[in-house]
Amino acid sequence: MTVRPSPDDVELYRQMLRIRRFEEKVLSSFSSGIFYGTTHTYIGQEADAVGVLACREEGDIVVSNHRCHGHFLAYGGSMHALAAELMGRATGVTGGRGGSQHVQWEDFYANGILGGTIPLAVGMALAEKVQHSRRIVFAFMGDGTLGEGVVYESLNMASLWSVPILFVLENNRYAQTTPVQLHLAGEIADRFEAFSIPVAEADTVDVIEIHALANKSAASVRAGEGPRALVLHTYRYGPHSKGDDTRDPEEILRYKKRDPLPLQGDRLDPDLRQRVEKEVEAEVAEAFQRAQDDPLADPASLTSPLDIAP
Amino acid sequence: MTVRPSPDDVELYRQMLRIRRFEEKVLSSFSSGIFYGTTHTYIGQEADAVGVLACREEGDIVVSNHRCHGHFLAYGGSMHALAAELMGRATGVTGGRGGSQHVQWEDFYANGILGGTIPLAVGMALAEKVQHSRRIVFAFMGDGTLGEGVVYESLNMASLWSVPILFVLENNRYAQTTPVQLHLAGEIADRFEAFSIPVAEADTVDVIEIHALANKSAASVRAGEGPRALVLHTYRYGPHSKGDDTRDPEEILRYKKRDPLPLQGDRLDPDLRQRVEKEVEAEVAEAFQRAQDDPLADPASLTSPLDIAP
Amino acid sequence: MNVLQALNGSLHACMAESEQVYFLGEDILEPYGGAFKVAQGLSTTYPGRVITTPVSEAGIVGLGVGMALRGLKAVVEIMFGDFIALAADQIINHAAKLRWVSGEKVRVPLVIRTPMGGGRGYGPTHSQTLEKHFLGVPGLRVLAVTALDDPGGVLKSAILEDDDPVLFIEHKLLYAKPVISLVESSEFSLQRSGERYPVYHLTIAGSPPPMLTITAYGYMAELARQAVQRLAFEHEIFADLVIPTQLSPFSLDPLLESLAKTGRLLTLEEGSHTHGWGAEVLAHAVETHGPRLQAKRLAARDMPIPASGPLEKSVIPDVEGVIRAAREMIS
Amino acid sequence: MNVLQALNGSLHACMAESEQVYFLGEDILEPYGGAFKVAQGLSTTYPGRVITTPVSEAGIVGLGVGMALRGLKAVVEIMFGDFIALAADQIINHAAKLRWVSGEKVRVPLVIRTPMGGGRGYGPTHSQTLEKHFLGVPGLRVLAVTALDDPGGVLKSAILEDDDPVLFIEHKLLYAKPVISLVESSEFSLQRSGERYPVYHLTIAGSPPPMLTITAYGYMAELARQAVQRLAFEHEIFADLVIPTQLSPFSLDPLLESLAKTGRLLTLEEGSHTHGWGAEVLAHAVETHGPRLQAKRLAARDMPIPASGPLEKSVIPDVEGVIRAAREMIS
Ligand SMILES: Cc1ncc(C[n+]2csc(CCOP(=O)(O)OP(=O)(O)O)c2C)c(N)n1
Ligand SMILES: Cc1ncc(C[n+]2csc(CCOP(=O)(O)OP(=O)(O)O)c2C)c(N)n1
Ligand SMILES: [Mg+2]
Ligand SMILES: [Mg+2]
Repeated sequence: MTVRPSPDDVELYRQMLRIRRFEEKVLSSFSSGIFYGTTHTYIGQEADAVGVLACREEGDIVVSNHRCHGHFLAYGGSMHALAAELMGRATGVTGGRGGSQHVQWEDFYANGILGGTIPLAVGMALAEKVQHSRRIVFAFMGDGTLGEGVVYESLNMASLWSVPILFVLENNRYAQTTPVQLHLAGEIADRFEAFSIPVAEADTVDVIEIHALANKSAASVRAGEGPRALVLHTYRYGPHSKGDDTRDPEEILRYKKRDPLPLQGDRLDPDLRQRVEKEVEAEVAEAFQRAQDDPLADPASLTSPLDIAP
Repeated sequence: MTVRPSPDDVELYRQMLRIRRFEEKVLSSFSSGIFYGTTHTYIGQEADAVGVLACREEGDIVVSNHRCHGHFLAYGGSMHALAAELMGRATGVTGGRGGSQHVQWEDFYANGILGGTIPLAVGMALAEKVQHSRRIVFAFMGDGTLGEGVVYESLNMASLWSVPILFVLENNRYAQTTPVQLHLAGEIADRFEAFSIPVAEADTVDVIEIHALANKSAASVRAGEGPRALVLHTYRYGPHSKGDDTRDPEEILRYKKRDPLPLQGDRLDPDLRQRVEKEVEAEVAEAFQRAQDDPLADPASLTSPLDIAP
Repeated sequence: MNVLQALNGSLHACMAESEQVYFLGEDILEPYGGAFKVAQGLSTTYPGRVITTPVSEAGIVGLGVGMALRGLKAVVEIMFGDFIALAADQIINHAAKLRWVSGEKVRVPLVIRTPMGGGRGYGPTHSQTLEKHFLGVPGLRVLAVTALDDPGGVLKSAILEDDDPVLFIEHKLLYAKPVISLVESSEFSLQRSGERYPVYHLTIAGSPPPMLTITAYGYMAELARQAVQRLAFEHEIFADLVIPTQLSPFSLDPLLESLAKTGRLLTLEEGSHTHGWGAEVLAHAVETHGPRLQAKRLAARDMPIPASGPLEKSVIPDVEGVIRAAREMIS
Repeated sequence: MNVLQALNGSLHACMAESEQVYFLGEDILEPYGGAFKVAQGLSTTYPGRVITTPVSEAGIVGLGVGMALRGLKAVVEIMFGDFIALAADQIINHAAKLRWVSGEKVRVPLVIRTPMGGGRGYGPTHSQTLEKHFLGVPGLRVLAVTALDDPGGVLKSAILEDDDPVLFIEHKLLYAKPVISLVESSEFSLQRSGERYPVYHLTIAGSPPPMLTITAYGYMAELARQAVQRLAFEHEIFADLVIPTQLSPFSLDPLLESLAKTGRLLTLEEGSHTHGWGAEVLAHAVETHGPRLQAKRLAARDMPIPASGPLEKSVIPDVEGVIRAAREMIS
């Protein structure tokens, strides 16, 4: 894994577009039956993952959740391996074991139990701290995940022991179908500040703005100043998973007007932008095609989860 | 159960003294082997239970924890039944099933799992709200209990649904042997305010002050204004349970100088005070003697926890 | 009518019949009606008594316990059975203990409904069959619904007639299955025991004496039923099928009656093999039936449930496996 | 040396041997050293690697998983086994799954130590034997230490040599028991199997062929040992006693060897009876030993553990009960 150079406008756009096109392809292909299980797409939230993870340095750890495709691609994960995982292929990220929500590769960890990953993330940060590695942890979670008690147990310990972790709270205003005002009392930032964790907050889809904010927070974390939280107010354009979108179509349209993709795309030279778009489209097409040509996962590949009598 | 009249100085003193003498007797009798299990005494914290529960009206609910003797006595529970419970007698509050930490009587519920009672308390408050009973719930917990995640899940729902509950946080500065600064990041009041629950806070052992504060909070709760929290900074004089006290003896002495008992006792007419003290001593002696004379719980009294094939 | 409609109808009926019934869960409001749609229509018909909650499994079970303690009948939906572990303390140390510890002074009429099971490629944290870890909790009743007879009636009994806490297991693949009434089929006969939560006894109509006793619950009872039919018609192996509705407390007398005839026992479950439901069935059978018992368990392999179709299929038991095992036992 | 000293010594040895070992738990700092003192002396000797935590059972298990994922060997103490249900999701859906779900790319060398059991009047939430609910979790190893042989060595293996998550069960009443070495007794002979987590096989020295196979683990193995001695000397009933260290994954070959000789099986456990450990033992025995097995389980009654002494005693199995059951089986 290599460290990505300080991101330029093109790179930021390309990364967001990779996610966008990948997820669009996932959604549009679902009905064709090539996938197993379900999916939670990241369309609309691309600036979060890309802006934040552009601060990543070599060896940094990313902890993700059910909505992990965007985080994974921004982390540098293979688009082909992700497509193959969704299709249950032997070449998938976990060889077809984990599927869409359980992607583990290098220092990237995702899991489908909301909030359950947060103590793990704090434990990883503590491990890196005591081993003086200079690595930091980026832990993503959604607004709905603030319902889970173990998150607060984790915030308390992260703060008490001043571990190097940046909590990235993506408030897309919904937990599945439940609007944030029906599931969350008070202000999101207060949930972190109650544990003496400083918060930076933004209601924006501008990847450059998000990156700048994340950079500052990540720098504090890396400097050993303890945990930080980044509260990013955003929106998802797609349904929660594949089907059913119960949100007001007008609301969706309103948020679509502040789409992170054109916002950043418009900053590029039009020719360059077109080239990037072509390249990304080709990358996505190839990733899906290769994945579909790969063999299905073989039951013979399954191992026992533990040695019975070691 | 009768509603206690608006408390006068004597009554407040008497209630605190009942707890004090009861708990002293428990601690001093332990080595004689008359009890089963262990105990967590309330000595030093009496003004909390007595000051707060003096606001109780008929039918109000009290949810307590491992350190429940003081809450139970202030609630109006029988001293004899409590002594008998500790001694495993058939006449104990739960007939010897629950023991010291699991006292259930009328609308009083205690349990030994820290924090586990808090969602129950919120559920009870919600039930009372939807049934328009005007009853409110008093839920006691310690500083250490703020470590448990389910507490935050409960605060969130209590606030979202505006249920009639008063959280009483007794910060005795320790969770078992762990000083609060080693187990709790940030300020206690912020833990409630992060969920938009207004907090009243006091660092006092003056039962009158506590009662006044609790009265105000309880009145808001009863008026349907939603949950409130009362953060009471206090201190326990005895060990966490029976043995081992790892705290600095000087610190204990320092806090003993602001003992809630003499503070209130000095407000009474000396003769009256002496009479109350004699009465309470007699009450405690009689409760223990009666309990000791009662028969041990009989295994034949044990029922199956469920009908197997109803 | 399929099982989903039966359960949904039952919830409607319960809420109509008793104002004490409250329904809590994640994403249960209209027009969504819960991730598997079992709550469809409830929130519009009973707006004050259907409460959509934050993502707080322990908390909502605990709230349900508290509501149940104070005169309501609480029904809590846990979106996926895989999340029930988050509420384990609330179930084991609160819901199940309160009646007994209080010395029978309080009751906890709480129903926790949750869908278990795989077969849809949802992967390791959305496909499990975790009820085995909640069997044998003193004070907790565990029920598993099937497509047989009256699934809605079982739910209704649990909600309206049972004053003890119930963990009510549904299976994702059962929702779409049509309900099979007691009298409907000419191919088999189905008998029901008299308890509130019945044990069913299925035999092939007009068959010779049974050679084998199969027992299964929930969705696996469906597979077992198919296997019993194919065993009879394709292999001339005649099996009794015994299907409990109540898994815990353990109560399975009709099984012993059948075993007395067959002496051969095959259990089938979707939970992982070791320390599963079948273990208690076999143990109970060997203790009470006595010597000369031939017995075998079929269950999921002892590993997590993979997401990829071919992998998942290889981990979870299927009809072919039941037939194979039965044939081996008879030969 | 008693079991407490053995375990404490083992923790000291592990922390001395490997700088990767970190110890987390509630109230574990000096001079307290944990509620049962198993951590005594650790925090002063290894101040940077002994971390006292908030009261957050799920959180600290999760932190342990995270630390284990990143190159450390995490040991987490849960103060009372009764609180383990709070960490059930972390154990089942995270610790136990990560290695397998990652496709064998990560390992989770985590040990969760916790004391279970009654006998001290602590009441319904501080006296339970809850490990039965964690048996059969794919990917989780459950060990139970006894007073036999080398309890400290078992803990050391779990911490230093095992790269998979271990739930390590201690029993409150075991702490004060002296460790019994393999060669110490003239009254019985004790053999150890070759696995890392051994199965012990105890027989009365110089006795006739065994008539009965008893199996038990943890503190109950102590009671069983006493029963075996009294059965021999007072009743001329000779029993093999088989004591596993590893409860899950299930692995108990020496039991089958003994059963081949005796055909009679008696299991003993402190967890509540139904769906307990003994169920798997009986099921496994009937499946592999085949017909002609006489078997019975002894366990706690299916109810919570009461606080009052006489009540508690009537719920938990004792030596007399084992002797009675054995005599009934033989007669
Ligand atoms: C413990 C747990 N409870 C419930 C779910 C089901 N579920 C999956 S996503 C989701 C909503 C999550 O909302 P949020 O955290 O805001 O993330 P978003 O989906 O909006 O990205 C729910 C309830 C789950 N996966 N895990
Ligand atoms: C879930 C749970 N974890 C741990 C314990 C053990 N324990 C009993 S009391 C206590 C400290 C509680 O501290 P606090 O909440 O401040 O109450 P205090 O004892 O100070 O009144 C602990 C850790 C418990 N009873 N329940
Ligand atoms: Mg969201
Ligand atoms: Mg305290």
